[in-house]
Amino acid sequence: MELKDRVPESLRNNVLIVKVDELFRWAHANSIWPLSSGLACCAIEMMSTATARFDLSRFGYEVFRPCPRQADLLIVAGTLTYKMADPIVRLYEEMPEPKYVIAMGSCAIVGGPFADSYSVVEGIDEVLPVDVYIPGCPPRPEALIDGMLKLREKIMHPERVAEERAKWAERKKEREAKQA
Amino acid sequence: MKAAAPAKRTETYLLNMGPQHPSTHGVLQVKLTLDGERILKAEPVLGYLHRGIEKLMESRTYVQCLPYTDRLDYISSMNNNFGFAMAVEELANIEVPRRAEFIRVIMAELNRINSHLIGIGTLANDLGASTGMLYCFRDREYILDIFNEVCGARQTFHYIRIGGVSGDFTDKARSLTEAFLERVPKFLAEYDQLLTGNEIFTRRIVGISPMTAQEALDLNMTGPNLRATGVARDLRKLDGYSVYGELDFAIPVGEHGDNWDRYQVKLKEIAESAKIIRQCLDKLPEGDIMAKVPKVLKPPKGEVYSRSEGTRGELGFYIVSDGTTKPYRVHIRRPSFVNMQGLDLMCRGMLIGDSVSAYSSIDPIMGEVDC
Amino acid sequence: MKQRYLTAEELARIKGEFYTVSIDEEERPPIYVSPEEFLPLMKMLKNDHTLSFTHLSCLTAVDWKDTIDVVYYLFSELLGAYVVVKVKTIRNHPEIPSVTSVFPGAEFEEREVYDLMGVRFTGHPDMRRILMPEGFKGHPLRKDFTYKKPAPPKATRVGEIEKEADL
Amino acid sequence: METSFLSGLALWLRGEIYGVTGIPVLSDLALDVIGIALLLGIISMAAIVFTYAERKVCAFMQVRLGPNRVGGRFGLLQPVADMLKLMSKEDIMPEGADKVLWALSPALLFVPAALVYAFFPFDAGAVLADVNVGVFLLFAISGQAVLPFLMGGYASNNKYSMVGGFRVVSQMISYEAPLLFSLLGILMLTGSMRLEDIVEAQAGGLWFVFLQPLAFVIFLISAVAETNRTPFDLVEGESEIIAGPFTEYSGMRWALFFLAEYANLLTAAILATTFFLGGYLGPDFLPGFAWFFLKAVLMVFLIMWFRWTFPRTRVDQILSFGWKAMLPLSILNVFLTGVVMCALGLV
Repeated sequence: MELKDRVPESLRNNVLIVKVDELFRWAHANSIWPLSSGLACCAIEMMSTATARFDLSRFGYEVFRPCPRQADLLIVAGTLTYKMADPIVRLYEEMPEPKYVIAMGSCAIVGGPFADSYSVVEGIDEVLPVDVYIPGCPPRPEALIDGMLKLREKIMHPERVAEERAKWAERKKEREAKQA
Repeated sequence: MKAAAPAKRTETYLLNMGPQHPSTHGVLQVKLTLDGERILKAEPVLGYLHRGIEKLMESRTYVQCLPYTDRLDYISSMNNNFGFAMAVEELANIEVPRRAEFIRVIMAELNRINSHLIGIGTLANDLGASTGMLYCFRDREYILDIFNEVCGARQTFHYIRIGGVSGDFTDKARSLTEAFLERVPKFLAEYDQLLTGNEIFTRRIVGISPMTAQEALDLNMTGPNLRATGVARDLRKLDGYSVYGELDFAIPVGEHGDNWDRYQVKLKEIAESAKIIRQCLDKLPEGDIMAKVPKVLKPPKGEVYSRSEGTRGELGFYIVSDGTTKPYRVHIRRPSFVNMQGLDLMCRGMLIGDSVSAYSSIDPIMGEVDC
Repeated sequence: MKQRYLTAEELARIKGEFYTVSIDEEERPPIYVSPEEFLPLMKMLKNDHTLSFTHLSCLTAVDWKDTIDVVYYLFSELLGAYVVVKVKTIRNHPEIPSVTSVFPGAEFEEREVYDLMGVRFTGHPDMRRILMPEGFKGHPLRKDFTYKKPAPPKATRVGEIEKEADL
Repeated sequence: METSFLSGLALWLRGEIYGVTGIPVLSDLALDVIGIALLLGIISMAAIVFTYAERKVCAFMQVRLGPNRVGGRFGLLQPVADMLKLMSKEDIMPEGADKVLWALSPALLFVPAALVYAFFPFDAGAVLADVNVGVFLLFAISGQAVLPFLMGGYASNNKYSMVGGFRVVSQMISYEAPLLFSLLGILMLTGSMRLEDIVEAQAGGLWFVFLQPLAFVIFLISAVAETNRTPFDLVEGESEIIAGPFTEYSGMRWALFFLAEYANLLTAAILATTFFLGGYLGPDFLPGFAWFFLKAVLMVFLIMWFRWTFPRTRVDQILSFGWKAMLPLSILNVFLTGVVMCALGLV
């Protein structure tokens, strides 16, 4: 929820309000505190990302909070099973807005090599709204850093996401027109 | 130190740790019954990472099964690959070239160091010394460099294949390994300074969660957890599989089976593994790295149980073959899973603060526990 | 590497003591035993001074479509050898005595076999599912197991525009 | 009283305001308001600077780089971003919480943490509340900090918070005693409870850290325990009880706890400076308040160093250490001080 959406219509494009929104967007983008929750293999790479060689702290994202109430980002690092789906939804709902989700690794994206198993959820986007997908099995720490920077860009420039979406929709229409 | 029963009647309560808790190493859930801060009962609740690997393997060919073993105990993938490959080779009567055997042992031992470093690091982190963990992870990166050189991956290697290894142990890998071996005594000395010599650290783990040898044997525990109680059972020595029979190394054992001993056993095993790698580098013969394995692997009908010393204990693969390209049934004896039975015994009578050191000294990897 | 299994003489001795035992002649000879004599056999294997199979290496079950075999691999450091014990159970109502009174460390593995294969162990202190959630229907490792994945729970994002559904 | 830069500035300001308004009470009041604003500024600045410093020190200890992207090469704007973000986070109140106590807790924690700053002599004559029982009042006020923790822990309706609340009470009460006893020796030596007198008594380079080394060690350990930092951070022992009493707090409420924590950290450093390191005294090439802050920052660095080196102690260890080692030692220190003073004929 941005300030812009709360003020009366006439003030929406006021320069001050737009600037305040931008400031807070900048703050959100540069201070993403992840929840220290790992599910499986990718969690080890997530831990590696915070350590000396890769040093996530350069971007200010190294504050891994143990408690969802103080976290901004849920990195789903690993395979999500049906048994774990309820706890993870609860964790997500315990986080205060604005909150973001990164699907790290192929298991979190589509279920990975375990997709046809009886107990694995095929992709966490069936459960949570995902902001950034990071492919890999497991993704290298550099990939996680890149993913978090992508998230930063997404927070700072929501209009770019909208543009991108519009382009995708256009392409989809073209594709459908061609097929027809 | 177990306190006498309190004279006043107090009410017990249930504290639920996990499945998301910073010190439960993934998705372990432990239900603690507490009297104040003292633990009366600890009940592990498993299955949050149960992916049904055993069932999945039934619908994959033997070669396709191998990558799943990577994801079992995801911080000692090499050892898992090794165990599964040995089982299939025994089933299909494949003779592995000598050079490949040595490379396998080098990789398995490097991975053992890697895994123990994470074990020590998480123990330090759970006790509040996050710097200790960062140091362990820093040194771990040098091992990953070697793995990266031989197979290109950092974690799920799929390097040890059925019949050999997938890539040669190059000169660059050799020089990296030698450089790493030179680092080993240095970083061990550093941990001694930072952790072992630290009074607070020592007091937090000496005498905590003790376990007698008989208790550990009764619970079927294996690996460093068993050796910490003073039982020198190591399958590398006992079975002497692969080329371990030709190598000279000691089995470090503890005395009291407490967290301190488990920590010390891990530290000493790092040094022993370094010794093994050094010998393997010296003895490494020239030759093939892959045996002649048929493109379509069809082992004869029958069953096999093959075990090896994983980083956490006896890692066994039980495979039933019906003569087709796919295994009829695969069962994996996961050391972490069996060791988890000791958790209740280890936590009983301890404080909440000790329970986390019990978790990390038992060193479970949930991917392996839940399978 | 090849492991040693019990030799013919040693097996013959066991067969002499338990009349329901039958032994297949294989490379790794399994001892088939009836559920009634199963516990005495395990006790004897563990406590006999010349055998001393004190380590329960592997406990699992195999679904052979008509029966379910429960498989035990015991290891003796004294002999440096394995013994394989198998118990056949009826597939519709598989039930055998629990081995936890002899090997307390079998508790979790028996629970796992119950969970995934549906074999009940009588006398087990805590016979519940261990890996699958409570209330799960069926036993996944059985060969005829079919399962339709349920819809997982879904969290919704409040306060932000929902993503366009068509992307 | 000798004048210093700060007290001179205050005098000049008072004169100016008196010149404009002509009422003496008003000028005093205005000066107090300015002083309070300054102190609050110092506290919030301390929180911002120390979060940054902590991350940099931590990175330095852990062979990393630390924040270096947000706001220039040194990541100077990182804490600003954190602050703004925490301000704009959603405020969640747990359903089963005791609402009044829950909401009061962070505010009540911040009040004593900020109040004690009124007694600190930042420079000669630069004290907001110059009372002759300064030490007594200071500890009376800071002793209140126990309650909000317990309130927060109880009101959150969360077992982790509750355990954290219990821990904080037992820990802070246990270490209050050795903390005070360790200072008794100094009070005996100076014969005054006014903080500025204590500083002045250390003139000539004979700081109390040299006269009372045992007391200094006891004070430092107790102060670290009072501020709930590693190795005594059982209260929010991350790997054990998540975040202790703060587990259910989010956004700005949690930030207030954070602010109080860093205010307490600075308090501990300032107290050590005042009592043991000669406060604002130092060679003339720097003004008094500069010396004061320099010493305080050094103490803060020392405490941060502890944090990133030591593991956490256990709850029974910390209590038995407090009662069985710290307290007897601090009483012994008082006794020894008395004996020596008698022998030297100072009484």
